[in-house]
Amino acid sequence: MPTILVSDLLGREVRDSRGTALGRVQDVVVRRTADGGYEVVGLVTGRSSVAGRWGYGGSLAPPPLLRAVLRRLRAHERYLRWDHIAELGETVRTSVPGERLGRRWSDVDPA
Amino acid sequence: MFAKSAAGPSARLAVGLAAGLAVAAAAAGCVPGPALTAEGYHRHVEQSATALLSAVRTGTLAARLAEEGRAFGPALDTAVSGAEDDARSVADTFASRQPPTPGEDAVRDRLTGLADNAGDGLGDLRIALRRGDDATARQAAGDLADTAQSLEAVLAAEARR
Amino acid sequence: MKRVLAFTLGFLTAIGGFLDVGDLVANSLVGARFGMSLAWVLPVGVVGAALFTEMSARVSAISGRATFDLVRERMGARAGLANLLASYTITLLTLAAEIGGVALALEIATSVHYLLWVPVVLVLVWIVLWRLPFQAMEQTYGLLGLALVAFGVALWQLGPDWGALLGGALHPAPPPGEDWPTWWYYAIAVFGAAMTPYTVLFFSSSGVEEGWTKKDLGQARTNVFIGFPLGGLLALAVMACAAVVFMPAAIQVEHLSQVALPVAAGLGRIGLAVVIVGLFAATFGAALEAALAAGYSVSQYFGWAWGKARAPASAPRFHSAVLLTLLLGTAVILTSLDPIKVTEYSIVLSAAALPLTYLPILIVANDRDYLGEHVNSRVTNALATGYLVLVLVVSVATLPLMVYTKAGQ
Amino acid sequence: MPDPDTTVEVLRLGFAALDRQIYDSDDRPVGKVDDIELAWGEADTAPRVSAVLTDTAALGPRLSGRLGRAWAAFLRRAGAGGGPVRIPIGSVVEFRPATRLSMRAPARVWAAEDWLREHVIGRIPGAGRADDPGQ
Repeated sequence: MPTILVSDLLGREVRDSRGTALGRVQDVVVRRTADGGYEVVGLVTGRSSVAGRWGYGGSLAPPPLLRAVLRRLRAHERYLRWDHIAELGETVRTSVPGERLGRRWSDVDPA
Repeated sequence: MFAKSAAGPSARLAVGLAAGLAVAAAAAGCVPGPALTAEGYHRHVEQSATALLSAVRTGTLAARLAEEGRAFGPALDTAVSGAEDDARSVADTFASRQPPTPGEDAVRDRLTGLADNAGDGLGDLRIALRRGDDATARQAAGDLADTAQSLEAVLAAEARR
Repeated sequence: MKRVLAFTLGFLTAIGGFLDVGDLVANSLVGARFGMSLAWVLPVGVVGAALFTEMSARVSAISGRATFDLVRERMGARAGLANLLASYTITLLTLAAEIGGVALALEIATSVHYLLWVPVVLVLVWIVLWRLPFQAMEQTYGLLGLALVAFGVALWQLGPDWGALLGGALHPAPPPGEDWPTWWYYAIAVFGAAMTPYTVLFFSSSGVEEGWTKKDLGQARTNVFIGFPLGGLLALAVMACAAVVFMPAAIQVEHLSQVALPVAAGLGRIGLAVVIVGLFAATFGAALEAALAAGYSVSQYFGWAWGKARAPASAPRFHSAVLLTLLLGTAVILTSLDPIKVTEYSIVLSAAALPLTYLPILIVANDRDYLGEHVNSRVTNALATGYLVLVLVVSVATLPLMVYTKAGQ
Repeated sequence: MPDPDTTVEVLRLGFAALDRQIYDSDDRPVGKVDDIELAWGEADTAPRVSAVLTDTAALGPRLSGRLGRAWAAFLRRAGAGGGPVRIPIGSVVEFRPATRLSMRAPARVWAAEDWLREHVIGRIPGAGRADDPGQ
């Protein structure tokens, strides 16, 4: 069974179907399956994951100034559904143009 | 293996910060180079005189505390020994620096003499305090007070330049 | 009655524990050189330290998580490690300074050269860490550190011109002969000494070790909000003593032995003896805290079992890290670097590195996932945002100022 | 207000699993989730999480770049071989707030801990004594 490490995915360059750079892979999104496993449903791309790791999750309500900074730091984040990946090489290529990617997984995949 | 040079900005920030701290600490710890200009030499004179005055006055303070019986031996000994070390190291550093023009020779001679007085006076005071020799200690304190006055005169003259 | 005792012990410990060799050196040095013109930095530092410590106490009491556990989780492996390296280095430097401080206090008491005391101090610190129970350790050194109150009494006995002192404090500008960059550089030193990160690392981890819950939060807050300002007053007294005794005589503070002289001038032999006990206790307690803080941060980053209250055999990696850090800190001091210089660098670099611990704590203190209803209030957040800007400015300004002023020469 | 991105069904691995503390079934702190392994089965369209990796050896690739290479070189010199410790996903009860295992951690994660206990810490008198909780 072929395997891959999350650390190996993180940091790979991401380009859309027209070759525009979308940053790098910052995170891997999984979904709990009926049998109790975790299935990959997509990737988070962007320039940096740090603000995302801080500001992510909706439970954070930082003071206004900090919130503005965190939001700006996360402005580049995009969600890439697994079935929109055309090629998973050293560079990850998407099968759709960059502007069609949502900001959160729920924007495009209400499943 | 894939090249993943994409350090997060905050990682770079933190690494940069750590490296910067080390470099700055190293840079700031360096002694200034040899005084090349008259201006630089006079700054050196001022710094040395200020440091000497501080050491000498630490000595006179310790002598006063000893005379009034307000402090015990080891604490005074440590304070005076520290001041003596400072004075001697200032004297060494000062003597090693060459004045850029003959015009600075006079101030150099004057301060070199005062630096020696300071070191010797503090040394005398330290020994007298250790021996409990009040008369000598009082004498050394008097000498130190004179040295302090002369150092103040040097500083005042430098300030008028 | 027992509650009252615990309460009293708590904030007395906080007062004594507030001062370490960095505060003593920075405040004495600044008082001698700049009079009271930098006194305003102390309240700024004390409020910052109280704010910062209260937030981390709340995080550890409610979520049961210590600082570096959260740093790794929230910043990731790489940024977290960079943070760890920076924090560890500064904590190590602080530890070295404190070990030097204990040795210098022993030199003042005995006139035996401090370098000969350093190995003795290493052994003493380690034995206390190994054998003395946590609370006994904290309380002993906190209470003995209270002996530094002698600075306040001495100031009163010296009978200074209070109006002139107050006037100096209300006139925040460099005295004649000093320039603005140097003045600001020492403002950062006083600020960094009041807000040392190791204290926060230690405080949050000890909260986890002692199993704080919501119920203990009130007491922890009282300790911080009463103890730190009173500790700040002691720091102010150290500064004022130096301003009264040293500044008119043009004495610059280069040695710890000088720091104690104003107390001798004000109170005589007994005061001097008391203050030396205080110097010893404050630096010794800080050495214990810094050594533990270093061990805590490394263990929390890697996820090892940690804790001083655990039997060492059940947390060998943590205890090895503490021991190794102690040996490294001792080695730094044994190179015969001037302990006072080490102290100055440690507090200034602490100030530069503050955002590394401050920011993660501020962010987590706003996360309902961890704190539920105990997240920062609006007032706390307004204040904390102000301090965030302040620590960032300080952090950016420190290194250029350090280079420009040749470390305040 | 629950965020749909963090519901129980969907989680971001980097956020919710990586770098979290691992406790085993005896409540012992095992280490951090240093990496996560994904695997494709024959019938799968997307990979599934197959294991979590821990131990400092798993940290190198996470650090990547110069830091990662330095880390790997350091571990090689320190003689830590054998690769990271692999814990199959079936033994992971939950990821948040901390990763809990339904089994005892494999003996290999304690290698450094055991070595230090036997050769350094355990040899010092009093190593077996903890603080009295009431003191």
